[in-house]
Amino acid sequence: MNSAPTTWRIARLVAAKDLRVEWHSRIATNQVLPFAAVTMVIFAFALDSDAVLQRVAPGLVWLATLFSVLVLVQRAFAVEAEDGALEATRVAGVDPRAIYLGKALALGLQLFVLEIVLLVAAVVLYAQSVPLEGALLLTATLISATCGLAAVGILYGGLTAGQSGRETLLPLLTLPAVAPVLIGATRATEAARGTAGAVVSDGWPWLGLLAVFAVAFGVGGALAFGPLIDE
Amino acid sequence: MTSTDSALAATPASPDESSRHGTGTKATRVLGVATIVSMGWLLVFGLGFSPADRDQEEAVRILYVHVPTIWVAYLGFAVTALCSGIYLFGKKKSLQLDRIAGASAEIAVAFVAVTLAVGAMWGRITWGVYWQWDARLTTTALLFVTYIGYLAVRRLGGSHEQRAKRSAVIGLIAVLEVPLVHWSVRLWRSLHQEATVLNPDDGVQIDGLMLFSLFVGVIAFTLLYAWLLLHRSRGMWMEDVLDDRGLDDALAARRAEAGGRPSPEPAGETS
Amino acid sequence: MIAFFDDAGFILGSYALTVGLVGLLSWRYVRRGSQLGQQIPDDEKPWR
Amino acid sequence: MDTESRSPVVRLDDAVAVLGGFPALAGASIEIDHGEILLLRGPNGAGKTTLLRLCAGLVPLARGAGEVLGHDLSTERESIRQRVGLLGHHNGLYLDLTVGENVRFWGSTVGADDREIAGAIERMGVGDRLVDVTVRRLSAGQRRRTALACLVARRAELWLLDEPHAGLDATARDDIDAILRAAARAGATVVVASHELERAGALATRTVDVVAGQINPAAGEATP
Repeated sequence: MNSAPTTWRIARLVAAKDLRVEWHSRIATNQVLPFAAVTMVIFAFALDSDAVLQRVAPGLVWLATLFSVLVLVQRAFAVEAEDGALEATRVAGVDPRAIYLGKALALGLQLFVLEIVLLVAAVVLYAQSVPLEGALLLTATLISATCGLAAVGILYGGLTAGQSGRETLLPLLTLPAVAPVLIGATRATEAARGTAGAVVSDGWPWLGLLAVFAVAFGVGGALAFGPLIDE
Repeated sequence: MTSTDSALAATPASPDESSRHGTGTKATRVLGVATIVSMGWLLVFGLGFSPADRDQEEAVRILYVHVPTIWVAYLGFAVTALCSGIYLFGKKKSLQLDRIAGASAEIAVAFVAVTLAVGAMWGRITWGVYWQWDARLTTTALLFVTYIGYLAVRRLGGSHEQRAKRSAVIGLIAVLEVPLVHWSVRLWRSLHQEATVLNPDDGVQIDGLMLFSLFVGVIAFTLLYAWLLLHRSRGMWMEDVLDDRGLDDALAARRAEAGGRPSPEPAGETS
Repeated sequence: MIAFFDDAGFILGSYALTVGLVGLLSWRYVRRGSQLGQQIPDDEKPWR
Repeated sequence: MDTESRSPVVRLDDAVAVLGGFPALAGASIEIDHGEILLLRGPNGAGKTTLLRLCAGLVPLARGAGEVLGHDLSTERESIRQRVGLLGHHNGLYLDLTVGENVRFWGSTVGADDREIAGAIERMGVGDRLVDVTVRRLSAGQRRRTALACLVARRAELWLLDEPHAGLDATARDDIDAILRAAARAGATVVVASHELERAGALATRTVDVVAGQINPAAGEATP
């Protein structure tokens, strides 16, 4: 008999499983990605001014990301609920921390791809450009903001999974929690691309906030996930 | 004051009505009378004796209710966090801790709502607008929504133990969340001035009578918080008991249902 | 002068709002308490 | 190990379990020994499913006491779960993954190696052309066999099966019976809840009735 696998190994298995589900089903690719893109177009209708759009483009990118997080989290747990798999992982005694980390990792990777697409959309639709010296800040912002969003999303997604009213409870819990990510990521992105006279050095304190947020919620979420999904 | 009065009047025992009492006791009645007396003092001092401020003029009177309500709200959230922590990490899993945490959060949410509304009035006079995207205001608004979420999680259902564990975890996550939110909005809106009334070294002269009025307000609202907490946590205890009693009845019905059936070997029964 | 009355309205309004909302909450708690209390004998209540 | 093998695998004493306010189990008492194949029979809504879920450590014990595999049901549910396998109305599969991916995922979470996983797939007869088909395209019987392969790969000591024969054709039922007998011979304890009394009755070493959330020994059998 082999020894039980480590938490980290199970987390990788869970993440690989989630990505494989997406590979077979293509729900995120064929539905969530177009949804996010349409959101970007709709913002342009609402704001109706090239100058305003240019000014607020970083915020719109992150707002569209935030909406997509809610949809992707619902999807991540719909996959588990469809045939009672989340319950089966509980019966199997799989370490909940591993499930949490694995699902957050898979969500984070999907979000990362989505954010890249949204940034490209912003470049095309809102006439954005990123100077070379901002590229490092932008990349670091993308990574840490994504980790924070995934950490919060999976935590509350697991809590609301299978509950009545989950569609409304998830945003109620998630949106105030990720407000710091929205503020931080938007300001850092503005700094990276020099919106409204911002310079790259303005962005580093925000990056610090995003990193602390991601670590705090990553650790807190891993510890809290087990008690939250248990009956 | 009249509505609080009538509420208190309902509490004392009325022997002709029924022998079964509500959540009131001698302690809550003493607390309630003390609350009403101090609230009366607050009205007299806040609206009457205390002078107008040099800068804020009459608007400063709003702060005698505004500051105590937000103090009580933060006190309530702190109690919720404390009880959640003790419940999760303590040896003895007492549901009473969970009920106090829930009652405290409920009261605190109500007080944040009052604070935000009253604050908007104060802002309208002092700033000319109801709302400013200032760090403390924004944090308070997000805190409000966060704890509305906490109360929603409490209503998710399941056993009492499940509710207690789940809401204790969410209660502690909220504690993790609030400093992060505050940090982010502070960074975002670092332009705004610090608390003027509570910071005497800002050069703002605080009249002794003004400070006293504020003090009376804090006392009055803290007493009110204690009174509300006693009533609400006792109410929650009764809700839980009635819930358990409903289960007892259902259990008895279910067992009777089995007894009604012709069962060939009743020796295996254990009821 | 008008500004003063405007301010007075807000000041008195804020006191009225606070007292009103707090009173409403207190009234609801006490009423709920007595409703629930009707259904449970006194000797079971730990605070009596 | 010695004391554990002598003590019953499952011991419930007046166990109550609540499902959304309703006492689905209203004081169930039973002892199940090693290597038994126990049949639970009873009408719909009698509490069979909840009894299985309680033994799996999924549903909390509201009243009463219980032990599964030597672990207390009210305090050590985590330890129980790792050693039992539950096949409920749901199969616990990922419908968008293939048979092979499902079994591999469930097997590797408990540290089974490739050989064990391949063996489990082979034993359940979902190998060959089925292994690369997504579960969504499988028939009910094939899904059930895949789920059983996951249980085998997970090396459960106590198998809890809820209506394992439902919706299956005759061959699939025979297969499931053979799998369960083999599991019991290999030292596992099997609890089956079923409507199909003839079939399950032939399989079982003991039968009990579940009535209104309680357990009666079946007619014609000795009281344990």
